[in-house]
Amino acid sequence: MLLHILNRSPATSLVYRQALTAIGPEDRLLLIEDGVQGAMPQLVRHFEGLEGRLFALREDLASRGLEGHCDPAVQVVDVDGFVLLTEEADRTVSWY
Amino acid sequence: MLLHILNRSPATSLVYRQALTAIGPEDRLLLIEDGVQGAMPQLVRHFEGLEGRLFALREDLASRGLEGHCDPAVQVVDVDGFVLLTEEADRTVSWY
Amino acid sequence: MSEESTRENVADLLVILRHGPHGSSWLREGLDAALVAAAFGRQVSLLFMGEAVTALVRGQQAGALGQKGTAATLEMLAMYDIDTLLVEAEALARFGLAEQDLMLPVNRLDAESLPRLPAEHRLVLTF
Amino acid sequence: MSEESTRENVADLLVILRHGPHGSSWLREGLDAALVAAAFGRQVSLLFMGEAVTALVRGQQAGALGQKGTAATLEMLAMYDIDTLLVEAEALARFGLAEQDLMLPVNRLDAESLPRLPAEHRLVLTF
Amino acid sequence: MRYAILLLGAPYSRQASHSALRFARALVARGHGLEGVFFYHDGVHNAARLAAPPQDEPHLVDGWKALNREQGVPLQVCIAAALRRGLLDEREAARHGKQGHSVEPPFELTGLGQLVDLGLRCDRLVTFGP
Amino acid sequence: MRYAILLLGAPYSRQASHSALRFARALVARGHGLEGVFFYHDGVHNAARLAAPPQDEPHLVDGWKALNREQGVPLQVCIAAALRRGLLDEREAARHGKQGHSVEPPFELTGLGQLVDLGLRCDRLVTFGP
Repeated sequence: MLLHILNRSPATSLVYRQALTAIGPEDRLLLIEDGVQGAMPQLVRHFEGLEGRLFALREDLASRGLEGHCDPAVQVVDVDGFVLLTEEADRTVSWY
Repeated sequence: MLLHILNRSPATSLVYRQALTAIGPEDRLLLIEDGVQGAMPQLVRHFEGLEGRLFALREDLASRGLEGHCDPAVQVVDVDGFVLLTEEADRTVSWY
Repeated sequence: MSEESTRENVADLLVILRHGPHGSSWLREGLDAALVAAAFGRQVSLLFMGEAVTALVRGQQAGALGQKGTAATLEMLAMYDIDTLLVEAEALARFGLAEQDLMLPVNRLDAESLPRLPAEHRLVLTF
Repeated sequence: MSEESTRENVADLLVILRHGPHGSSWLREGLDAALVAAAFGRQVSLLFMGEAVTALVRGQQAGALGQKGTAATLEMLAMYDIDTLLVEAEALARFGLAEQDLMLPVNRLDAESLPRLPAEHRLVLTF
Repeated sequence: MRYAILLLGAPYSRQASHSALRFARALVARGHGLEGVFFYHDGVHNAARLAAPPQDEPHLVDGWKALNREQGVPLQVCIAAALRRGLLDEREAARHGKQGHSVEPPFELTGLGQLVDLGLRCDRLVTFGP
Repeated sequence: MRYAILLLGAPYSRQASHSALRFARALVARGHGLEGVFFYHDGVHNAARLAAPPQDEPHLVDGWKALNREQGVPLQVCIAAALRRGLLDEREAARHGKQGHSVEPPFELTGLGQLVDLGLRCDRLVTFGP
């Protein structure tokens, strides 16, 4: 199981599609930086099929005022949770 | 009449949509740098409705080996033609 | 501001903002250009396109390392007499943001009126 | 290489290239990482995704100011024993590129096989 | 016509600098006046005096210097964008208590007001983004 | 576990540096070893010794230095990427006949081979892109 990390918004960048192309059936996806926009209810549909494997970084949601705009399908983790996700994965792949 | 300048490929960036949103009915669009990928026959459909107002920079097509992959709907100009386009327009707007 | 008055608006500088806060310096640097122009007595319009609409979300905070963000700067716009805050209506819809989600009153601009803007300003800067 | 052998391929490093030539330094810097790893005796696979498929187009030239581009570097890959050149088939289709348009023989990878790749390498670098 | 160029991309990372320099030469060759090049955002890295690109690649910093020498084009660098990116001339280095400097003439550190002034004074401002 | 970080973004232009530094501190706090931070592409600008950010913003260059001082984390900068971007230590400045330098210890200019070695030696390499 790999951890994929995405830092771009699906609203303006198509990089999320490259990430989706490379994500295996057990892999997880963590949204960080501008990527957390993808956790918003209107945008989370771009990550269909990742139920239970989709995460977003709390600090990056909070600084953007988006904690209250986060879809319940997304699991919110802080930076310690980010480290934990990297521990649990065999390796990480970053998409930017 | 304004000249809009786009340097990103419609294959990976959605910036071209922002450009299209802002282009007026008489405005022109010049593709430069990675933007010239949009002149390829498979990608030029993203610029529908710009017939006669769509240009691509010859030097950037040539360095990428794309001169022979340019759709006939696109008018190819060299850097002197680029300057001429800026002369003819009231002002320029860059999208990147 | 009604669409009518938007149409009549003629100003020196249109600054098009297209990035959200915190992810990059684009938003800050675009706002800095607008503030400086206003401080020099120029008429400035701001257009929030795409991701930049997230810059207007209420309740923004400093970043995890203490990065300031841009919310405080946005609150200063009125002091600089920058009161033409135009927002791409389609972007608000795409992000699912309603007026009560925003920290400032804005003028929604539909896709039809947007192309008139660049032509109505002597200088257009995109950030 | 058939899909079958692609599946069995296990190597040290997967370098994912995602940018075209000339527009930025990403492609050059990604290739440099691959070449250095190969020179140090590591097994390297290259995956061309998205815009990077345009790096393989025949007939590239220097830029208008004499920028070298990356075509010459690609021609050196075999010398470095980098012979696993994988290409996202969907990207070739999106750009309308056929095999005769490309300067090197490549292995097309369909969307189904692609996710196996990162798991089959000890280290994955995206550029 | 009177032109100005706004350059927002770093050399050797994005093509923007190459495009801007090529455009600058072309418009001068066509008889236009280039009243200034303004470097902002990552474009300020074009003023890095220590840049040592490979010898078989174009030297962009020298390209801008030549444009200044031959055509008298002012090379204006946004001071706020430059300072945070480590680009200081002798005066700013002294003011910040740093030994050494990374920007030298003909590049001049200046305020954003110059960009607005340049853009409104000229007939055309062309932006090259990263 | 043994971790390595690859940082590809410039400070003050992209959030990547903030994210990487925050992640580095968190993994050290959780008891992991950070065997090195490798700076490549525009990430090399994190080593700019003259960086003078506004006083109310985090000083990222100092943040990396503190990580080195307190945890002994090596700060390795790709020499090829650095030279073309104007980031030279004293030795490289002398070798290129330039006065002054823009990189100083604990940042060390080194080859890309170090990145590959670091990535394959550690249990995890996490990339922070721009």
